[in-house]
Amino acid sequence: MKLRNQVLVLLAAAWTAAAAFANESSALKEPTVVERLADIEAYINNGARTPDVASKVAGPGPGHNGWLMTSAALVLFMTLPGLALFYGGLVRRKNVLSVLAQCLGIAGLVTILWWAVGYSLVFAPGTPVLGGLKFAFLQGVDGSPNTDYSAWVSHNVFAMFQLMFAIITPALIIGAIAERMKYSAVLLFIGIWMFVVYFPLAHMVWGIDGLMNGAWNANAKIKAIDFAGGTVVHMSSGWSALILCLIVGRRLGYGKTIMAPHSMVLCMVGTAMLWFGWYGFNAGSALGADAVAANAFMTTTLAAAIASVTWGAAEWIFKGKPSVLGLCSGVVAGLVVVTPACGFVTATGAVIIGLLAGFIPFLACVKLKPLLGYDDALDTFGVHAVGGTLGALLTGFLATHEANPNLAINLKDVVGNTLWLHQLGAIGVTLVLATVGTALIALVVKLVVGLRPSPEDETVGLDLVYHGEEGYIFE
Amino acid sequence: MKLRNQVLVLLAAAWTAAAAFANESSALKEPTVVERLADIEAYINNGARTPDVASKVAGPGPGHNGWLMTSAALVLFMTLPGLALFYGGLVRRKNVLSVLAQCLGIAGLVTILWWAVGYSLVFAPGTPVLGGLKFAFLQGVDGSPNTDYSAWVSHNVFAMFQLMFAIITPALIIGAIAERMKYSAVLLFIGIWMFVVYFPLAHMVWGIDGLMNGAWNANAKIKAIDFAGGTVVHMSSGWSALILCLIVGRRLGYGKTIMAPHSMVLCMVGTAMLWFGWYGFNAGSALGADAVAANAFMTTTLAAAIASVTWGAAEWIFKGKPSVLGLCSGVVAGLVVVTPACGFVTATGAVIIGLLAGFIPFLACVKLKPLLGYDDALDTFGVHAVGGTLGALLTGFLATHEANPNLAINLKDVVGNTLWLHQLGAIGVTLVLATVGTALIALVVKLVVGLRPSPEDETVGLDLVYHGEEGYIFE
Amino acid sequence: MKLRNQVLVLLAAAWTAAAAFANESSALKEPTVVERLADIEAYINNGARTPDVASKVAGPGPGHNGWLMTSAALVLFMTLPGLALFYGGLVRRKNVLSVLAQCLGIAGLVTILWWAVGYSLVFAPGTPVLGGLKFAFLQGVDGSPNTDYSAWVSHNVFAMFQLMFAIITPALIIGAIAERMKYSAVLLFIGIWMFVVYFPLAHMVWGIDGLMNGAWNANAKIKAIDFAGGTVVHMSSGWSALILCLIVGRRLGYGKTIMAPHSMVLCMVGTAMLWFGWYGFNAGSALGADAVAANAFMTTTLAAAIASVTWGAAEWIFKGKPSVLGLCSGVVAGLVVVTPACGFVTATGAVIIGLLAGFIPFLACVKLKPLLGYDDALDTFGVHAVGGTLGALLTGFLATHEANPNLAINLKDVVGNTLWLHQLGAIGVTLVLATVGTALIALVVKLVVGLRPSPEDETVGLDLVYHGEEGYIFE
Amino acid sequence: MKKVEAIIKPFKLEEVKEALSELGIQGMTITEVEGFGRQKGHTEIYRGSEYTQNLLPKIKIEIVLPDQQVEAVVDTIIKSARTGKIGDGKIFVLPVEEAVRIRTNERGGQAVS
Amino acid sequence: MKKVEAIIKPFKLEEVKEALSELGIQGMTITEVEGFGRQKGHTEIYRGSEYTQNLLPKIKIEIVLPDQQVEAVVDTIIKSARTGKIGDGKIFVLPVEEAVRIRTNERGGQAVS
Amino acid sequence: MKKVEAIIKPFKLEEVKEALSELGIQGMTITEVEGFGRQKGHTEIYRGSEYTQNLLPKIKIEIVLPDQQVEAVVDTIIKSARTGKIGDGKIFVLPVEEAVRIRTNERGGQAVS
Ligand SMILES: Nc1ncnc2c1ncn2[C@@H]1O[C@H](COP(=O)(O)OP(=O)(O)O)[C@@H](O)[C@H]1O
Ligand SMILES: Nc1ncnc2c1ncn2[C@@H]1O[C@H](COP(=O)(O)OP(=O)(O)O)[C@@H](O)[C@H]1O
Ligand SMILES: Nc1ncnc2c1ncn2[C@@H]1O[C@H](COP(=O)(O)OP(=O)(O)O)[C@@H](O)[C@H]1O
Repeated sequence: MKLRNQVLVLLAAAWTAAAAFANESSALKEPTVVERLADIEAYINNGARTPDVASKVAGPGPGHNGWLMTSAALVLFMTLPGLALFYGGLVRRKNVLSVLAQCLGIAGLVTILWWAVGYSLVFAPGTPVLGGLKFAFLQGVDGSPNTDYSAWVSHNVFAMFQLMFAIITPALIIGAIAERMKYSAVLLFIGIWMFVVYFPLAHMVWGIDGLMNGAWNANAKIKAIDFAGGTVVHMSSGWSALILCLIVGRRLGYGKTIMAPHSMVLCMVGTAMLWFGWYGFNAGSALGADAVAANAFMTTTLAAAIASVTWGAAEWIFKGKPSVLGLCSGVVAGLVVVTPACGFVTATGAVIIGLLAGFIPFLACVKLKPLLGYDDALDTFGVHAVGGTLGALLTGFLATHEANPNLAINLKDVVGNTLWLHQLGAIGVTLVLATVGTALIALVVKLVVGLRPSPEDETVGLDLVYHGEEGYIFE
Repeated sequence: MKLRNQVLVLLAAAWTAAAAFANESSALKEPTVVERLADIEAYINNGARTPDVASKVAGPGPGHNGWLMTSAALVLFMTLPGLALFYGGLVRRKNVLSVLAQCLGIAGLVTILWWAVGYSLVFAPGTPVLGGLKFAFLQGVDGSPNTDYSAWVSHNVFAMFQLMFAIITPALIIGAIAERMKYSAVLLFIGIWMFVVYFPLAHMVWGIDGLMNGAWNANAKIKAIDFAGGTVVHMSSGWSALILCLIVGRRLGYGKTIMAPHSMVLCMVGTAMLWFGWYGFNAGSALGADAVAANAFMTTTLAAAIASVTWGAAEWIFKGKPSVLGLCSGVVAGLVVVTPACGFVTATGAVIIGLLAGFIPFLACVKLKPLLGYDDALDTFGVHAVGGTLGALLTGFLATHEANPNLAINLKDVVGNTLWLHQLGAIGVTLVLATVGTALIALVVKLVVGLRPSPEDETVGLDLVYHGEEGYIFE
Repeated sequence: MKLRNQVLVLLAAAWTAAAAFANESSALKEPTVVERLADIEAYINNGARTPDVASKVAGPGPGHNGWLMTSAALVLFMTLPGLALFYGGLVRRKNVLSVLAQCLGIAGLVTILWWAVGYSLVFAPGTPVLGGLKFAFLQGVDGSPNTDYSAWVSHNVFAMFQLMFAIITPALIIGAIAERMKYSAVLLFIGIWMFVVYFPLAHMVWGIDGLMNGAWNANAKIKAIDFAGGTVVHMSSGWSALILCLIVGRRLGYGKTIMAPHSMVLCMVGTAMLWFGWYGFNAGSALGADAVAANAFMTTTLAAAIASVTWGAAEWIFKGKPSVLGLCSGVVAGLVVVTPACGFVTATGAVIIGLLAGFIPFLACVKLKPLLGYDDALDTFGVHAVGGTLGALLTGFLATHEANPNLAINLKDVVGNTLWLHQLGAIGVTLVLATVGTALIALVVKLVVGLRPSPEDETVGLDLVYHGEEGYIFE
Repeated sequence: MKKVEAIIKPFKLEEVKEALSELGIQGMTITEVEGFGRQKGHTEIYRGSEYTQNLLPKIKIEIVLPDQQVEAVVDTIIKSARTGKIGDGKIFVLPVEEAVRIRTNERGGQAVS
Repeated sequence: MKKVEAIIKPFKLEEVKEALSELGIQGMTITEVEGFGRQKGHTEIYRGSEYTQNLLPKIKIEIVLPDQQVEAVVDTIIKSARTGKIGDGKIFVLPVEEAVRIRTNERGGQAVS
Repeated sequence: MKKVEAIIKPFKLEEVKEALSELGIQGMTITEVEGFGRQKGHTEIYRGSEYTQNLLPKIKIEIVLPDQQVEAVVDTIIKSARTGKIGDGKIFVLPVEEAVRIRTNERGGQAVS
């Protein structure tokens, strides 16, 4: 319940004053009519605020703020329940709850880390590789925009939107080690991994003074771009997943007993929720409901659908039947590959991405994995590492000013030219950080709490052993 | 990641320039302060832009654009996973994946068609019965609004919003032939059906120069109105479903063996998702977050809830028990019938619609179907054809300027007068196009790939036969 | 389909005129440029409209309106399917549909009551304890804002948003009496309960002239605050649930036979949907996409996640294992406790709330219930009554102007001072109204239709007995 | 008394039940089982992983009846359950020493008639 | 040795199990089955389609035991499973020639005690 | 002919099946059952409520075979199903009077070979 006519004029003034104060300009001048107009127009354009005046609209802009709240909720929905169901459906019945518990536990754990220092380490100004502690405990992170990132979206909404990315990224990893890792080990691993891999990487790519933030940091050494997280989210989780599943080892009975998905229905529901939520992930990453968001919305749709058809067609051709898991895998692969590119490419670019996204990860999951014999249980590596790397590279070739005029600011000379080399640089940094970091953390965790359940516990199933519950009681 | 203060003033200018260019007026004059104000007010009102000036807000308006992105995502959610679960829950366990695969496959296939020519054939200017190819491959469909349809929503978002309608419409058809049609035949049928039935019909009803676009085409021969798809979506799919299920024939064992829904839980979840997503479908069809959308939001809610109670009550009275399937069927029927009317009728109109929507489709499903003996497996005809036709007709009687001032533009003399005759005209055209088109396509598909699995395959279930997977593995 | 350039200038004028008329000022003066600017700025600030002029933007503001439509849909999603799955997963297989039918039936029934008189009894001006009948049958509830509650949101969208609260509140009650109450008795009980408990209480707390509306009614006797429903939603339902489950009695075989949840998977999915939808519930209660909403979005996230970790940790410490049900219960408890506070407290306040929310309801469910022996089947009392009461009290201590400048309007002297005493007053009124009301209604319903099924029916399960259906047919 | 145990294909259950009813059989007990035999199972592929299911869903029917009815029942089952394809199943006959109807305490033939 | 097979109503299982435990029975095997008999099943209606389920959920209990315990076990089951209404179920007694405890290789009576 | 009924731990099924195949057994029928015995079940806690599941999931294998194969089959099952821990299960041998292959009408030993 919020509004009454008579008093809110006062409040608007209060916000203005507060914001003015926040801007640390103690004596801003009153804006003229034209400046007031320009300010409002900036809101509609999701553009820069009129400088040096006491803005009459100092708070967030409702259209952009509303869209980012919607987007943040959508990205949470991707993990809970989206990813939980996508992964949960793919494991055996006896381990379904362990997947849900891991997703829930990661959501809780990462939120606490984010509140304490995580947000600050990523988005506060600092060094090129890590942010400072200015925003620790979310101090100063309130309803006014942080114009380093967005002129019209509340700082706290931005912080929550980014939190949702910090939740889903480690949650992706658990697909690789599903059905065979201790609950305590999973949480401990992720807790350390956030500090070693995620916070630095996210700062490097998205932090205002980040090493690889080509789009917004004019001084970035590596002029790479990553619209919604090809390196930060998918490569980091996917490559970590590979190393972790190698260290943890294969599931008992791998290759001998049937380990088919216990519920393709849940898996498909999760896929659909991921697609739905991904609009928040990709179009939300425009940080406003503007034309860049609109473009991301379109490219996301095209890539997902086309990759789904491509994967299904590949199965039909090579295996004789298009499976629901294939169609679902294609959707997810398309979304993964288009993630770094979605705000930078045209519809035509998205179609190319969709085609490759449906085929290259298909090969990784269906040919490479059996060939090499690692037990990447739910194909986190095949989809997210391969897809994320592919996406980062394709962004280098397909990004264009036409799709996003912002590319003309700091990257005029790079885009359409040597951008792909910078992308390769970012790929390299990400790959090294994720794999080396994961290997070290996994060894530490192994020493401290151990990684795997006993064979008997693994046979009984993690649900009963670690959570004392069963997924379904049908009799 | 998108915004930095210093540079975006430039960008806003760039957009303006781009848009000016797009408007093909090479030398627009700078707007005065009052014109700038009027432009912004137009955004808030979702009204027409100030003509003949170089608008300072040439891009989309964030409030409307954000709502349409949300709506587009919601409409996708209706099919994936909404409809997939609603239908999937109603079939037998052995066929649940076939339904999911059909929904996924249709989403992929239709997206490709839409990208290539579908969007253009519906929404590009052309003849009264089919659009041109101006927007083929989504060329020119970018972040600026297409003012033929909406002044403040990005053209590409509009195109994606409409894509979601093009996806769910054919997906509705599969309810009638569930559990007994080849996967290849389904995809081939739908692929042709889009060209023969959907694209022309959608252009006639919604295209700017469409034959039956009474609301916006002053030259429309048939001055009919259809806010969110009573004819285009529900009648077209529902009548096609009837013909197709007659041609395909009944399921093996129909009337003898038990064909009860394998999971009423999934069915109810799907229903709830449909309801949720339908707010994007109906209120989104206002193409902005304005008062017309607000009205559609209210009428949609009232009709769905009242039809649910009505159907449940009818069951309680005539069958002794209100079932969950009955309550769910009522929700869907209410939503179907209010679809063409939602933006044109008042709360009172919505209540009347809810009552009739709960009762007439109830009779169609519960009395008519057993009487005539066709195997409309999941009642696509009973709910969507009967409901869509009812809705189109009721719109003729209940539409009023009071609910939507836009009706005063081209339809001043018709609304509240002879509108229902025009509605009958649109019903006739739709019915003929859908039934004749479907019959022809079905025969072609029968010749080319055949329609049905072998009896043995049908007995085993489509999941294993066409997709090589099982819905659930519980042991 | 909505827009054409040439004509909408006319329409904007029409809306202006209509709104002017609605404002009952027959001759408003034309606004000056500065007044027009101020009006637009008020929209962005979600502030008060420029008084006494014929506003050029008399309708709703798209950013706020879009967000409230999104929020209303999200709150519906909380009940259907969110709560239905959360509760449905926790009962035994044979009663799952009865829960779904109760949620669906309540949604339908309450919508009808709301349309007829409910909305009016809550939100029309009246006496301090009950509203008048001005808005009966939603008359006059159209697309223009009702400035008593919000300057920029359509009145009908506000009415639908509030309807969703009126639906979920009674639906919460059924958790306590799950698996053992007649369907007719549930509906009859809820029907009366809305009049006796919900409508008066909601008016007292949120009605513009309500007895306990401390934030907006300067004349409120009890200067309490309740941002999104700690008293109205959670305390009212939770305390009613306790009384009702005492009167209905325990389930047959309680304490002897296994009554474990039949699907923890559904329960977790429901939890995640509740969390997702709760953003509409809490941030939507700002009635606009402004900085207050942004703050509520952040506090909601923090409280939910931290309570989940706390509950899980408590289980790990006291029971040896963190369960999925524990993690889910923590999420819901966190959301419940932060509900009254979310728009009034800072991030630090939310963290405190999260910690207490994870621990106090844990004790209520895990220690108190077995101690006292009542059969609150799904812990409605333990989570919603205990949590809601805790939240209302904590709001008294933690609310601060810093988080919400609106608290400075009518509550300057109270907040940070004696607010907690007013909160205690509101707690007392709510508790008495809910418990006494429920006891009386339950006795009436017992006399009229009886409360419980026969032992045989209860043994067979409510799904078959009252709905003639089974939840799952897997063979 | 004997117990006739028949393992049949699931989709034949309805037909067998009907045929037995016509014969006057008023009681039987049915179990979902999985059969391992000559009939080949289906193959499922999930991305790279291939599983051949060699256990096939079957239905077990158990009927306890007086000795003289055994032959007719066996013949009826054979007729109604046969498709002629591999996997049609088996019928076994086992001796039963006593039968009791719980409701009435009736014993022997009376219990199962 | 004998095998006692009892078909009972599912909600009686707990009671029967308890009664048998009191009698000293330490092992049994339980199967969910479906029964066809005189007891009428329920009817389900899904929109226009009506299904009468004539297979009712039942529980089969199997206990292998030495001959001398048979009578007591049968009596106990009858008492604890009876409701007096149609569908209470049946008890069958079959001969068993050998029993083995897998863990210890014990045979005969020892295997099942 | 005899029927060998073995109750084993579910995760041993694959091993037992393989061992029997090697022995030349070409047919068997498998049922999911629940066992009650000395083996203790797990405890589940849902908020305040604690449930100890004393029924444990087991697998029942049924094989009908000529008398002379009984011993080998029983031995094979014992070897492949044994873990040495409580709950390994039991094997029972029952007499069978007749066996029929539905598809071919073959009787006796031929029906089950
Ligand atoms: N020796 C056996 N003991 C018990 N059940 C058997 C035996 N042999 C076959 N069965 C059952 O009969 C079913 C059919 O047997 P199969 O060899 O596939 O075909 P057919 O009956 O046509 O020879 C098997 O799936 C299994 O359930
Ligand atoms: N001849 C039979 N052989 C095997 N099982 C039987 C037989 N007759 C009845 N049953 C089982 O006993 C159950 C109860 O039988 P029913 O005729 O319904 O009631 P009652 O046992 O009271 O006579 C049936 O559902 C079925 O499972
Ligand atoms: N007397 C019996 N009759 C039938 N089944 C039995 C009997 N005793 C045990 N069983 C079955 O054997 C399983 C294992 O028995 P249990 O006493 O737990 O261990 P063990 O076989 O090692 O002695 C039980 O779960 C039950 O299914």
